[in-house]
Amino acid sequence: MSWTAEEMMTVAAARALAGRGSCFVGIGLPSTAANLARRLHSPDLVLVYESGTVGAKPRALPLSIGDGELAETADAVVSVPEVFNYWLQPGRIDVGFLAAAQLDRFGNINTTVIGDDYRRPKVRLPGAGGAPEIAASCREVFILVRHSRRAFVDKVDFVTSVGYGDGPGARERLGLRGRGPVLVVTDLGVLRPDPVTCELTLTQVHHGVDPGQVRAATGWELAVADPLGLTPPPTGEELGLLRELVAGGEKV
Amino acid sequence: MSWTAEEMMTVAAARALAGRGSCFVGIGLPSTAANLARRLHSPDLVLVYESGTVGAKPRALPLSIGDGELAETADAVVSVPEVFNYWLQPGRIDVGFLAAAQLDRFGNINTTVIGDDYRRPKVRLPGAGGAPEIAASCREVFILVRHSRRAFVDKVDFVTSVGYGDGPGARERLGLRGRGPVLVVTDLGVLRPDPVTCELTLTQVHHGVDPGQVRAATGWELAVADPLGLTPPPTGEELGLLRELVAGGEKV
Amino acid sequence: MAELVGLAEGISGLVRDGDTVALEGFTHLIPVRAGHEIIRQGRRELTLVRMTPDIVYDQMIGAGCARKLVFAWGGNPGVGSLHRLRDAVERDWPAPLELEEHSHAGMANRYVAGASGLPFAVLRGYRGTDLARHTRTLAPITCPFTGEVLTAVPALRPDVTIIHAQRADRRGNVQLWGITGVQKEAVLAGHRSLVTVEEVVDDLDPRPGAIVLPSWVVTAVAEVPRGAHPSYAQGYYDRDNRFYQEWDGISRDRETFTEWLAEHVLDPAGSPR
Amino acid sequence: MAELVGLAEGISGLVRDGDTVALEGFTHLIPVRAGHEIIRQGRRELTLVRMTPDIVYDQMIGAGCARKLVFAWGGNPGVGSLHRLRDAVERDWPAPLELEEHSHAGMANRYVAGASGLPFAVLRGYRGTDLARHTRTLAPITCPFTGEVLTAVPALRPDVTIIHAQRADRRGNVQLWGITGVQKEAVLAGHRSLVTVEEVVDDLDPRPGAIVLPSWVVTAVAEVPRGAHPSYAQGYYDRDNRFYQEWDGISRDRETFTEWLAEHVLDPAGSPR
Repeated sequence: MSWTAEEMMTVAAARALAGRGSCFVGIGLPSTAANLARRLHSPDLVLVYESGTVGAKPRALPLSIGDGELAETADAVVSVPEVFNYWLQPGRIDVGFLAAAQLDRFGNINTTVIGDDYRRPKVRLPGAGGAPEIAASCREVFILVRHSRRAFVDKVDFVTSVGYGDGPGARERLGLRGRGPVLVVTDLGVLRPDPVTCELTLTQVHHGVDPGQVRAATGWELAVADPLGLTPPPTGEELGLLRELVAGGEKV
Repeated sequence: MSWTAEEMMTVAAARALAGRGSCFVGIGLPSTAANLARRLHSPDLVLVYESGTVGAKPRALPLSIGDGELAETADAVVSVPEVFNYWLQPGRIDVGFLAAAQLDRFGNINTTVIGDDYRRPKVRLPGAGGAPEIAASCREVFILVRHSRRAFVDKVDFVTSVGYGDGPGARERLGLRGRGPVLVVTDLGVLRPDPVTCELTLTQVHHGVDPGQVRAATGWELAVADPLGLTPPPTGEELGLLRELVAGGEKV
Repeated sequence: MAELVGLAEGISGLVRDGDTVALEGFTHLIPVRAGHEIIRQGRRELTLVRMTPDIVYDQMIGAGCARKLVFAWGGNPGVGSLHRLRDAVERDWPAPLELEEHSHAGMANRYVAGASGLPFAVLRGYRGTDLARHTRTLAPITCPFTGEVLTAVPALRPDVTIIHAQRADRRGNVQLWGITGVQKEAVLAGHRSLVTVEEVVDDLDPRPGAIVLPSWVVTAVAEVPRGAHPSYAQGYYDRDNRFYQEWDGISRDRETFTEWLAEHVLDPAGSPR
Repeated sequence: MAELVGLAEGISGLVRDGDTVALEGFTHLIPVRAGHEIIRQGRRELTLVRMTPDIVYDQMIGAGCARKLVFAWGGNPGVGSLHRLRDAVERDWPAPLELEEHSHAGMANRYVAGASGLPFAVLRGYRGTDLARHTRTLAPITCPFTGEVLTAVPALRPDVTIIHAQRADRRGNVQLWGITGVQKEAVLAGHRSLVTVEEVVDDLDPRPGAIVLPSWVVTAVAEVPRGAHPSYAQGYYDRDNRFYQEWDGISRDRETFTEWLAEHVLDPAGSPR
């Protein structure tokens, strides 16, 4: 049986949701992983989308964070101000799922601009959206990003969403109440913050990946945990459900 | 044809709503007057009750500000925070209708305590409810209160809702954006603020009332406008519709 | 996930002496039966929070449950005074009652701040009133952009919020419709919450004007038919206006009140009112 | 009371050069046709406000309507970049575009403040981000009760807010359901408002999850069937995901975009997209 690196990444992210009660979901891989988790091991996982759909149970993967399917299957549909003020901000939600164009060693995220000059960027990215407050207020943050030196940089060009800022104590100083990014899942492995330095450390490589590959794809001197964990390959059930989801899902 | 002083008072208040678009309504006489106005001359008058019923069209007089009838006939039912924040506070509503236990010469209202000691009052009244913000934010305020020296006092024991404060310029200094109490309707006549001094002045007596009676029932040296207006007696239509309303209204 | 419990179990599990307890419901869906159970269980020293204390708070205050009242309007709607509340404030019977007094807009925004995980809310209110002189939980706040001075009120975070709703499903999702008042904010602001419902059903079919409180933000749900009487539950029963009028007489003097309480609340064999 | 108007009349009556204009609709019910009419009427120097600028704002920016953009997320959802937005920011084509950049939570609260008649709103946000360095419409604010430092954002008060809804009645009362986003706040925050609707009906029968904007808070209503395409109108038509993908190709270079605009927006005989 074979699988793509993206499938491995999505499965690893879905596994990490086991035991979590609620998840603030962005579109794309996070949404795929969260919906896979609901089908695999967490049927009661509460999916909250920033469009205001609380407890959505999409029968097919939504293509946008505001698909009608999300509203039709949600426990409650609330206004956008309400979903941010009453649901996200108080820290009710266990896991916030974020993507990143750039990610630094302290888990700070850039989705705003590439280049030094904010006013005249090399590349203008979409911007913050809901990410800064998701990163600030969810109890924990998972980040999903493909591994490359372009993405994993020593210092992000723009801090859109705060991870551990400039290191230990930064979140407390800033009054950020969530724990911050406890997990980064990539197509090569899994990084976790060092408990002392808060620096993202390679704690796990996916089946068939060499740690050297990961270090080579990282823009800073990546620390590697010893012993280094190994992600078990996707099971047939995981791959089957994932492919079913991506193919359009079990329409009910 | 005969009528009670209270009927005259209610009819006079209903007449004053002619040409107004929306009204924030308290229960009791204000609600009776506002519903009478809808039947007499202002079928499109928007009634807003603090229970969150916007555009209520009760077929019978509600006995509380939160009757089911109000929700069932409203254009929109919103939460209590929303009715105060989105609907009252921005000054969208033309007329706020208030009652008072005590009223002073500057139209300041007391519905909190009778007596000098707030902590140990002679009489503990219900309190503020929605009145302070109605008095602050509606474009204009109408006050309905029966005339007596107990109610019309030189200085209220407690300022629950601000009229003209200590006189000219007070509302502006306090940042109150509505015009304040432009009309006080009693069972004897109508008082309006003097354009210069802001002091409530008798501008109109109801049919059959002598100005001396009104001065005798007022706890300060009541100024009387010259010429003094006269409230025309209730018409047969006005009395008929009012009595129908009070008797239980035209149930549809 | 909310637990389905009996009323007595729900109150004994969630409400402790000295707690700050909010029973909300704006004219509609007032959790009266839950208040009676608090009286029966003899809770004491409670800080009672409610925008509009009416009959059920008059009963709880008269029964001696309360040390303090946080409120905006305390009366018998359409009838007059709350005699037990007045007796406590004016004559310390059965015990002195400390008051923390606000306006409706202020109370509503304090719940909003609590539900939003903010320490305070901002509104246009209180300026020029004597509330600003007597209520410590108010402060001026200046807009950093315009310099305008407004009023800040601190968040309300009750230890327990109790509301009544029309329905819940077996998983503990709660649905209410009609006038929904400040109940969502009150539940989300509370550290714990109990929802009494007219009925527990298999499925909450969508209703116009209905809001749903998902099971995972509710601590416990108890099925208590007619749990809001003498207030009303839209779609189930109307407001018992007669009882609101009768209450004026019952509550006027201490003896008739005490007898009423003994017969209708304390006596398990008594007919609930 | 809202006036029932034609789309062209509604836009010409309400939108002027230099106005601050908000077109809202969170994925669902995006007022695309109204944006096209603004392009057709050649409005210029607009400050465009929107939480999530997507295809219709890409078109308005590429067509030269905008001087400034106030936003939180500008992209083609599920597809990628907005090439016209990027061309304006990165290469000043067709004109330089000033950015005022916020987060979703910040934008939503700015509309809430506008709808509430407050000069600012308070939230937990922005702290530690570079937005706080580049966006002037942010300020720290200290809780007068706890001393905690939070972030204040100024109210948004657009000159005109434009939304799309499923239905209105002949008196101009507007009803929308499904994902209703920030539309109520945006309309209540605006000095003027235009609502395009799928259909005008005799009566707005109650719908689960529906909100109603009463006629007296809306300036004008225009019947514009499929007015939200390529986004969707729940109960009327689905999202045209293919067009979102096609837009990536159409918008990539200036020529194909200009041709598309001429054919589908500017040419009255052209087929609307």
